[in-house]
Order: sequence, then structure tokens, then C-alpha cells
Amino acid sequence: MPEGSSVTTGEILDNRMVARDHFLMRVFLPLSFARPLPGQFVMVRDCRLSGPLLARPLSVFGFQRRPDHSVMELLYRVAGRGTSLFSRMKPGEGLCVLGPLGRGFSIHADVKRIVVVAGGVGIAPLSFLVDEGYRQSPSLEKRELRVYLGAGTEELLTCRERLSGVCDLRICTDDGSLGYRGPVTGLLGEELHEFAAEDTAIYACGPTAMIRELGRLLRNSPLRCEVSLEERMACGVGACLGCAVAVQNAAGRREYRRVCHDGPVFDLREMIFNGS
Amino acid sequence: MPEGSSVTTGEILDNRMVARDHFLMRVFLPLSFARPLPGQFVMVRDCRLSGPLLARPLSVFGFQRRPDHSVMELLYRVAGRGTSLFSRMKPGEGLCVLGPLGRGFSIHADVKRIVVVAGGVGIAPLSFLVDEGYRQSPSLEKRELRVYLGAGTEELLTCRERLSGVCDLRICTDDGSLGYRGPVTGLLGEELHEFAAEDTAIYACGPTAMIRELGRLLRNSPLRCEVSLEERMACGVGACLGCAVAVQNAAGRREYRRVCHDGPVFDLREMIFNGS
Amino acid sequence: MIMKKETPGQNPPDLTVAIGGLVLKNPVMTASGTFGYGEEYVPYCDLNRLGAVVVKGLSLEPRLGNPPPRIIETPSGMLNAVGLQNVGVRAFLSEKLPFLRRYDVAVIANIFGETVDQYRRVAHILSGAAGIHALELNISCPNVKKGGVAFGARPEAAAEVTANVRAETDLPLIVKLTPNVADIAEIALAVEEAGADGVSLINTLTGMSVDIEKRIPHLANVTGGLSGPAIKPVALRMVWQVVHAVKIPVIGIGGIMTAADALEFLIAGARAIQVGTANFVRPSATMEIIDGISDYLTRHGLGSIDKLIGSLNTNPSNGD
Amino acid sequence: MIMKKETPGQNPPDLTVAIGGLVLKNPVMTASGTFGYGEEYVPYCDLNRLGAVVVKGLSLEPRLGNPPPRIIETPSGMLNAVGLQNVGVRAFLSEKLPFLRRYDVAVIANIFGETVDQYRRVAHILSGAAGIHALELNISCPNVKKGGVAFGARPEAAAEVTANVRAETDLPLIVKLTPNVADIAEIALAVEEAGADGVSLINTLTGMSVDIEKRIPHLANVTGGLSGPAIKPVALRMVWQVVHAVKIPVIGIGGIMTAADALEFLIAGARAIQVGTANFVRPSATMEIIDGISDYLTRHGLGSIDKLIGSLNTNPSNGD
Ligand SMILES: Cc1cc2nc3c(=O)[nH]c(=O)nc-3n(C[C@H](O)[C@H](O)[C@H](O)COP(=O)(O)OP(=O)(O)OC[C@H]3O[C@@H](n4cnc5c(N)ncnc54)[C@H](O)[C@@H]3O)c2cc1C
Ligand SMILES: Cc1cc2nc3c(=O)[nH]c(=O)nc-3n(C[C@H](O)[C@H](O)[C@H](O)COP(=O)(O)OP(=O)(O)OC[C@H]3O[C@@H](n4cnc5c(N)ncnc54)[C@H](O)[C@@H]3O)c2cc1C
Ligand SMILES: Cc1cc2nc3c(=O)[nH]c(=O)nc-3n(C[C@H](O)[C@H](O)[C@H](O)COP(=O)(O)O)c2cc1C
Ligand SMILES: Cc1cc2nc3c(=O)[nH]c(=O)nc-3n(C[C@H](O)[C@H](O)[C@H](O)COP(=O)(O)O)c2cc1C
Ligand code: FES
Ligand code: FES
Repeated sequence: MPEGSSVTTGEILDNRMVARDHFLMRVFLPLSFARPLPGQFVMVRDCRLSGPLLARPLSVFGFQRRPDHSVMELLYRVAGRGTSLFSRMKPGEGLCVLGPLGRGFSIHADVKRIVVVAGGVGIAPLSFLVDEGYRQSPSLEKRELRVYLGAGTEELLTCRERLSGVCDLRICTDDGSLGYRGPVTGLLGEELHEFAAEDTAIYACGPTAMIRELGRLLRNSPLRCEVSLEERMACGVGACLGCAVAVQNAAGRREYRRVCHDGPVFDLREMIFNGS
Repeated sequence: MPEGSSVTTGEILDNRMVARDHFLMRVFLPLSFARPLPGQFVMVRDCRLSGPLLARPLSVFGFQRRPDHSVMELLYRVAGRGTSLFSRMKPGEGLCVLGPLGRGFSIHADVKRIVVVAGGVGIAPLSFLVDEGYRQSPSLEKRELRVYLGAGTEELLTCRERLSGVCDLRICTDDGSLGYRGPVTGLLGEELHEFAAEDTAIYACGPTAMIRELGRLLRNSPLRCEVSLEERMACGVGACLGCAVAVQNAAGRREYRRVCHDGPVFDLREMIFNGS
Repeated sequence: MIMKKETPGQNPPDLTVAIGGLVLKNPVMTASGTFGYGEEYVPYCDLNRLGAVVVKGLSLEPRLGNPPPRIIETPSGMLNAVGLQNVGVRAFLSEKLPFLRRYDVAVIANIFGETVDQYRRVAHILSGAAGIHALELNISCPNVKKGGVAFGARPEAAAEVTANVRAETDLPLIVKLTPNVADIAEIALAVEEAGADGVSLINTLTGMSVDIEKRIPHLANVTGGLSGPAIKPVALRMVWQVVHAVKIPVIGIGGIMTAADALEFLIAGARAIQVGTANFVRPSATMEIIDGISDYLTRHGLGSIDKLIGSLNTNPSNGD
Repeated sequence: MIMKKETPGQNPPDLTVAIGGLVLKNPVMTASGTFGYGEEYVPYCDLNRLGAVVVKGLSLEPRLGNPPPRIIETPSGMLNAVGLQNVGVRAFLSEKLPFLRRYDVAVIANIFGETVDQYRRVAHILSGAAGIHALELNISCPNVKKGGVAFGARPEAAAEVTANVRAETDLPLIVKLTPNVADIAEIALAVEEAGADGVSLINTLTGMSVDIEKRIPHLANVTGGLSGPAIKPVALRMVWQVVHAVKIPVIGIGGIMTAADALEFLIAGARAIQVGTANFVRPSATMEIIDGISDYLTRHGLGSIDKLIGSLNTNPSNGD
């Protein structure tokens, strides 16, 4: 378990729709809640236990420390029963938060060029990476930051304001309603030749199909790429072995890692994709 | 099933604590919801299906018809998971209402003296009986109306304002914090000699122990007494046979009746009590 | 969640299914013991739209049933120990069936006996009556002392009662199986060989609940039958196993609350489904389920339910 | 709901229980497979306060486990098909046990084999190691192709594996039973006769869940084990049946989320209980359960838990 993880009762400060099916929740937390690293996540549930049995994993999207408390931001898409219940929670209600959990993104000192590839709500951990890892540290100001942000259609896009101005933002929509017409991996593929392995790091999060396509794109490329994965979780702390993902270990053999504990961030090169 | 029963989505108008553990909920209903008779009940649940599986039976405590809608009042005591969830529901939220259900109290034209015996939240259907059956019909104004209202202690008493003025109210508390010290059946027993079988009808609702004691008190008395019973319910409409209560049928044989469909109001004389 | 997507001008999908010789307008039935004799739900539910109504279990003589309390809620489920209280098969025919016959709906009589002979006699009486479309043999009720589950737990006993009733009736014969066994497929095979036209499963799982304050069981009968969403995963697994073991139609039962639940069973291979506890929670559940199945087929471009039944792909080459 | 009522100056009730030769400071253990090897829960839970930690099932050789997806939520429960992924018994001893030995808690090793011989060899290796307080034989895991449930479903097979392990070890021996049988008491009796010091039950009920949009099973393994509150009524019924069938201690497992749930099992006769799925939902569940049991005993004036265990009155002469 990561340092300083705990079970905490947070209080919802606000919870509003920011795009079709997408909500931004701000949660008041005591200072005892440890500062999360970009890429880490929390397991959350309605404190009243009236919803689904299991907590749901959500990436930390933002985190601000105040003199006497902290505020955590969560960006989520309504995908099913749990998230739909979250979307109906009101300010003042209690949110049970387990975390911060997992292994976040590696932040490299030698990197000049940061390339972020986000599909849909996959922007959540990446936006926090931009915030914490790169934007807020002044010594890193001169880095180039490019963000490929994709969604099905314009209405589903989030974080445009947050990101524009702080990075070179390239928007892609499947239907071409804004920016490049096609998946993020399409535009990335066209522009991949601009990046050199020595000074570039790629960070990605998004639907499985996107991660798989990224794997294909970078198969023969020396570019380093870290991906944040999603898998159904029960415990979030490495105990249930429910969130297995197949990787190739150092000896080249297939084995299962726990997304919650060994990830959620993995080196793209370790991944074994389904059907292969 | 009673005439005009339906499944309706009501909207909570307000829902506030009126005594320790006791809440009064007012529900907005469309005019399609049939006018309930005193003693009838409704099966209610949170429309979001986030609570317990089964709806909970609650007696109609009040009902007002307005030009374009109706308002139903429910008085409930927090007893467990379902009612505790009700107590946290907020104005504007949807309440699924199945009803009105069951057979209510019989209202006799020849009766001069109405005696109501209520233990705890058992006052709910009885207060509605007072409202609808007797208080509101002007031709019956001259009837004598006596209400024995009992509770563990003063703080648990409800309906005092509603009833005082319209009836001869006799309060009993187990600890003597207000009125007679002891159970309602204690005071009733002392005053039973005041009533004559020809012109009196007794209506009762309360905990099983109270109903049993009433059975004992009236065993050799010719006084007519109707009691509203409680039993765990699943369907509320007579289909599941879950809410059985043992009665003696006309032939003197033991059989089971459905509280939801054959009751909840029964003639006290039919009842067979546990352990007998 | 199933969204209604209107495709104007398109024909509604064909929902007809057949169980033995019995053709149903759609695969949605009400489960025995959860829908009374139909009357109780008339204000909330259009009986004419149902695939079939399975009535409360009938025995040769009227039965008093178990003492209360008979039910208790459990997490996502309920326990019941009604004990097969019923008016008896003759009173059913004279007092209850005439009402049901007013509707254009298949009536399936669920029957129960303490001995093979009782099963046989109930079946005989019902076979002579007009307006009964099929029999469902309850060899799986856990809440009675004699009979019931005793027949359902062993393949030989299950086959014996099935064969005896088979000899007595020409009505389509469905045998309802208990989940309280190690290998339900074995029992299903035995009753198929003994002449059943279909099997329905599952009946309730035996369970218990304790009142910790009084230190007594919540049910007077101590144990009861668990039904509702809690048992759905077990029911679905058993249906899937039985579908792969027998050739006769399988009717899926257990925790079906919504069209999505019903679709899980149909995709796993059930030819029809029964809705039980859901009737208590939402009396219009069956109506919503019929509409939901129809919408799903339309949305997926499936013209008939046959295309859906058993379409589960258990070996997806490229899932995620 | 259990209210904390402080009775100053009163001694806390005695929670000690014994399973075979093993004395536990309280009856609350963590269930195998739901608490990792203990480490994972250290930030949330004081291991020193637990009655025992039952570690994830151990096999002779490391096991890869099943492909994902391995879990899916169901109404008030979850299905898992982890497939007994584990580091193997030797790596457990060298890499995991030393950590647990830092705590003052009984460690129970849950073991699993594909053959009787494998069970025997795992038991042998563990018996030689310091810091193992008891063995729990998993003859009930439904998520593996060979072994596991095959041993748990038939009394003869269950007795055989028990007797073989018994011959190999002096450690207290608990046999964990599967609920996927017709008569669990029969299996419990068989393992008691074969030398078990206790039985624990239930393991998961086999279940299934279907993704209706993709028409594939939600689990790559198709079926999985159902755990959580949904199964509590079934677990409690089986515990009650087994308590009346055997003389050895019974450990209750299945859907225990709160002290109230644990108390139901204890009142029904379980000597101890295990908390599984609840750890995922509230990592501090075991701590709250220990406190809750203690408060209940105090509130009811019971000085020791022995007074509570098996105190269920199934024949209340004068209910409510
Ligand atoms: C480490 C991690 C971080 C995540 N961060 C975010 C985030 O910041 N914002 C966000 O919107 N979502 C995030 N997710 C996904 C989110 O957890 C799921 O969408 C959510 O659990 C779905 O729950 P539900 O009850 O609404 O849907 P369900 O009804 O449980 O399922 C709806 C659909 O979502 C899929 N699903 C269920 N659980 C997961 C899961 N754990 N991961 C992926 N898919 C799942 C199901 O297979 C199904 O197709 C994250 C997941 C992980 C593992
Ligand atoms: C016809 C009828 C009318 C009723 N009217 C009212 C009313 O107007 N106001 C009110 O406060 N209560 C009323 N009740 C009782 C009310 O239904 C129960 O208190 C409620 O269902 C408890 O639900 P719960 O989930 O809060 O408690 P649970 O957690 O289900 O149970 C808590 C306790 O209440 C008992 N209980 C559960 N269900 C019932 C039930 N149906 N009847 C009696 N006891 C039960 C349980 O045995 C347990 O001891 C009525 C009951 C019936 C049958
Ligand atoms: C209150 C109640 C009474 C029942 N009575 C019968 C019965 O008489 N005969 C029978 O075969 N099944 C009976 N059942 C079982 C149901 O028909 C059904 O098999 C079971 O409830 C599982 O389905 P469900 O989860 O949809 O309720 C009864 C179930 C309940 C809840
Ligand atoms: C994810 C998971 C993994 C499990 N692994 C094991 C195991 O390795 N060995 C075992 O005997 N039981 C295993 N079980 C079963 C539990 O120990 C327990 O018997 C079951 O989950 C019922 O208890 P619960 O409802 O409290 O979870 C596992 C359960 C779960 C949920
Ligand atoms: S969610 Fe339990 S191990 Fe990852
Ligand atoms: S609650 Fe179903 S018959 Fe009364």
C-alpha cells in the first residue's frame, strides 16, 4: 500500500455536470488525507452504504492543500449504477474515500517534451499530471507540453479551459465536430515523427481500444510511454487479486499484475493485449 | 384489491421530525390517486430503488384533496433500515406509492361514543379515522369522541395538537412524564365501566402487546372493537401470503388471513393470540 | 439501461416462444406464489399482455400454511416460509380459474404433493379442466415438511414423480427444479428422460435469518426460501448449466427485476423466464420487462427472439 | 443498530474462543483471499486485534490464476474468479510470513491442491514452519478446473483428503466447506470423522453474470464465486444445520458486514466467524465487528461470549 493511505470521510463541496454525462465533484478532506501523486486514485462510495456494494475507483483529477483542509477534485463519466449514484449526490453529503492508492506516473527530470494522450474521461489523471508534475514546478517551465485530447463529439469534451493556455492542446473528435476528425491515436500517429526518444515522454489514459492502438503505434518505436489502466476493482489495495492485467515480466513470461497496487500506471511495453 | 388502487409517483412536500424518532411526511399526489378510507394503508418506497428491496407499509395519517392534486400525510416512527431511509428523504424527491390498500375501519351510524385506543405510532390510522370518519362529517358532530393516547414517555408523543380540542384526549405514558402513568390499556381498563355496548365502538392500533392486553380486557365484554394489525409485508396486495395472521373463522377453526387484503382492520374477537 | 429508440415503420420483433406444445406470445411469465391467482394484480398489470400466469402452488386438499412471521427481508432478497398455503385444487377450479379465463393468457398450474400419488391426482383433476394450458411440477419447495424438496434433490425421485404425472396428463409438463443440490443438470436430465416438456429453475435457495435482540429466528419456520436479486447469479449459472445438459426448453427464474436481467437469462439460453419477487416491488415489472425485451431486439436489429436465445459467446476471441 | 452504552468500572466481556487446540483472543478472523497476506490492510486495521488472519489459498507451486476480468459486482454481492492465484507455499514462507510474524495474531494457512498428495505436501511444508497456528483446508474453491470443489462435493472425497492431511500435521485442522451441495451436514460429518478439528463455511456459491450488450459473460472464466451480503441467509442456514450435525467447532462465513451479522452466526452456534468481502468495502470492518460484539455482550449483561454462542431459541413459546 502506498504511504499514508487511509479511510477518510470527505464532504461534497459541489458536484456539477461539466459536459454531457461528465461530472466534476469537489470534496472537502481533512489534512490527514495524504497528498496524492499524479496517476494515483481513490476508492469512493456514498457513506450511507445505500448504493452498490463496492466502492468505485476514480483518479485524482485535482488536489489543493489549504491551511486547515484539502480539496480533492474528481472528474467522472456516468458509466453505470455507481457513477450515476455519484452524480445525484449533493453538497454536504459524505463521501467515503480510501486512498490515495496505487503507483502514479514517473516524472523524469531529463525530459523536455511531455506528450499527453487522453481519450474521454482518461484526461482525469493526466490533467492532474499536467497540474502537479509539470505546470506547478517552475524549474520545469520551459518544457514543451503537448496534449492530445479526444472524445466522441464536442459535447463530450472536458478540461478545455483548464488545459488551454498551459499546453499545446490538440483536440480530436470522432465525428470531427471539433479539431481533428478521428481518434487521438490517429493524429498522434501522423505527428509521431516530431518526437525523439531522448527528450520525450508519453503519458496516456483512455479506453482499452485506444491503449491497444497506442501499443500498435509504438511497437517499434523507442519512445517511452506510460499508460494508466482501468480494470474492475473490489479492494483497491492489492488484497483481492481482482484487478489483474496481463504483463510480460522481466524474464519474458506472462504474469498478472494488480492494477490497483502495481499500477494503475504501467510501462506500455510491458502490456500484453487481449487476443495476442 | 380495493377499488381504485394504483402505483403512483408522489413528490415529497416536506418531511420533518415531530417527536423523538417520529416523522411526518407530506406527499403531493395526482388526482388519479384514489381517496383512501380511514384504516387503509399504502406501500411506499424511495423511487430510486436505492433502499431496501421491499416497499414498507404505512397507514394513511391524513389526506386532503385540492383542486388539482391531493396531499397525503404519513406519520412514521424510525424502526429500522426502511423508515430510517424515509427520514432522510428530502422535499422534491420521488416516493413510489402503491395504494390505497386494505380494508379500513367500519363506521357505524348508530354509534354515539367513539373510543380510540392508540399505542405509539398506532395513532396514525386512528387520527385519520377521527379526521375523516367523525370530525369532518357535520351530522355526526354530537358524538362523543374519547382518545386514549399512549407512549413510552412525553417526548415520544405525537398528535397532541391535532387531537386536543376535537376530542376528549387522555394521555398515558409508561413513565408518567405526562398524564396517566402506565399503558393505555391500564387507564382504559379503569374506565371501561363507563361504556355501554349499544352505543360505543372501540378502535385500536398499537404494539402487539397492547392488542393482546386489549383482547384480555374485552374478552368477556360485549363492546365492539376493531383493531388495525401490523405484520411484515412483501406485496401489500394479497398475492404473497406473507402477512398471515391467525384468526378463528366462522366455523370456529383456526385459519390465516392476510393483513394486507383481509385487513389490516380486524374484529378483535376474531383474533387468536400467540401462545394461546 | 435500455433506451427506447423508435424506428418508425419497422415491425415489432417477434417475441413468440414455444415450450413443448404450448405457444406463448412472449417469454415473460409470472412465477408461482408471487402473483396470487392473477386477480390481485389486475389494477396494476394487463394480464392479456403476459406470456403466461403461473398460479400459486396447488395441492389436493387445502393447506393452512405456516405460522407467522412468514417473511423477512434480506440484502437484495427476501426469505419466505409461506408453507404452500393454498385453497386446494378443487376450490381453485371453481373459485379462481373462472376469473383467469376471462383473460387471453396462458394459465400454468403449479402443483405440489406429499406423495407421488397426490401429484398424480392433482394432475388428473387439472387435466380434465378447461382453461389450464400447462402444468408446472413443484418438486422443489423447501418450506414444507413432507414431499417437495425430497423429490427434487435426487434424480431417481424426480424422475419417478415426473413419469407418474406424465402418464396422467397430455398437458405440456414443466418440472420446476430446486437449486439446493450439488448438480442441477443431473436432475434436469433425469426429468427430461422421464418425459418432461421443459424445466423451470430456480426455486428458492434455503436460507435463514436471526433476530439478534430476541435471539429467535426471524421466521417461525426457522428456515425459508431466498428469492430476489441476491440469487440471480446462482440462478443464471444453473440455467446455463442446464441449457447445456438437456434438449427441452429451459425457463429461467431467479431475481429477475428488469428487462436487462431477463435478457441475461435469454442470452444464456433460457427459452422463457418467470418474474417472482419483482412483482412485489414493482407490480408493473412484467409489463416493463416485455417492453424492454422488445426494445432491445429492435435496437440490436434482431427480428425475433429466437435470434437472441442462447446467443452467449463464452469464448470471445477479442473481448475487453 | 448497536448502541454503545458505557458501563463504567465493568470488565470488558471475555471474547476468547477455542478451535481445537487453538485459542483466539476473539472470534473474528479475516477470510482467505480477502485480506491478502495481511500487509495490504495494515494502514487501515490493527492486525494485533484480530482473532486470526487466514491467508490467501496456498498451493504447492505458484499459480498464475485466471485471465481478467475476474470480478463483477452483483446485487449485494460480487462474483470472483481469481483462480487461486498465489505465490506458492515456499515463497509464502520466505516472503510473506515473516511480515505477519511481527504481529501478535494467529496465522491460519488456507491450503489447496489438485490431488490428495499435493494437499499433503503443502500441509507438510507448513507444519514444519514456525508461525503457522492452524491449517484451513480449502476443498471448496469453485474457480479452478481440477481439485478444489471436487473434494468438497462428496463425503468420501472430503474425508479422504482430510484424513491424509491429518496424518501429516499436528496443527489444528479446519476444513472449509462448499455450499454447492445438497446436504452440507453430511460433508461436515465426514470430515469430522476423518479428524478435522473444526469446519468453516461457507465458501462462495457458484454464480454467473452476463454482459447483455456484448453478449459475453462478465467473467473470462464464465462462472465465479458469489460472496457478500447476498449469500448471508444461505450461509447462516448451513451453519445452523452443521452446528446441529457435528461436535467440532463451526466457523461461520458468508456476507458478514457488521457486528449484527456476526452475532447472527454466533447465536446460531458458530464458535467463530470470518469476514471476507466486507474488508473490501470497509477495510476497518473487522475492528468494528470486534467492538460491536463486545458492546452487545455488555449491553445484554453477558460476561463471556460462550453464553451467546448457540443461544438461539428456535421454539419461542410466546413470540414478540
Ligand atoms: C484506477 C482507475 C481510475 C479510474 N479513474 C476514473 C476517473 O477518473 N473518471 C472516471 O469517470 N472513471 C474512472 N475510472 C473508471 C470508473 O472506475 C468506472 O467507470 C466505474 O467504476 C464504473 O462504475 P459504475 O457503477 O458507474 O458502472 P458499472 O455499472 O459497474 O459498469 C458500467 C460499465 O463500466 C465498466 N466498468 C466497471 N468498473 C470499471 C472499472 N473499475 N474500470 C473500468 N471500467 C469499469 C463495466 O465493465 C461496464 O461496461 C477509473 C478506473 C480505474 C480502475
Ligand atoms: C398495515 C400497516 C400499517 C402501518 N402503518 C404504520 C404507520 O403509519 N407508521 C409507522 O411508523 N409504522 C407503520 N407500520 C409499521 C411499519 O410498516 C414498520 O415499522 C416498517 O415496515 C419497518 O421497516 P424498517 O425497514 O424501518 O424496519 P426493519 O428493519 O424492517 O424492522 C425493524 C423492526 O420493525 C419490525 N417490522 C418490520 N416490518 C414491519 C411491519 N410491516 N409491521 C410491523 N413491524 C414491522 C421488524 O420486525 C423489526 O423489529 C405499519 C405496518 C402495517 C403492516
Ligand atoms: C412468497 C413466495 C411464494 C412462493 N410460492 C411458490 C409456490 O407456491 N410454488 C413454487 O413452485 N414456487 C414458489 N415460489 C418460488 C418462486 O416461484 C420463484 O421460483 C422464486 O421466488 C425465485 O424467483 P424470484 O427471485 O424472481 O422471486 C414462491 C416465492 C415466493 C417469494
Ligand atoms: C476475491 C476472493 C478470493 C477468495 N479466495 C479464497 C481462497 O483463496 N481460499 C478460500 O478458501 N476462500 C477464498 N475466498 C472465499 C472467502 O474466503 C469466503 O469464504 C467467501 O468470500 C464468503 O465470505 P464473504 O461473503 O464474507 O466474502 C475468496 C473470496 C473472494 C471474494
Ligand atoms: S482491486 Fe483488489 S487487488 Fe486490485
Ligand atoms: S403482503 Fe403479500 S399477501 Fe399480504
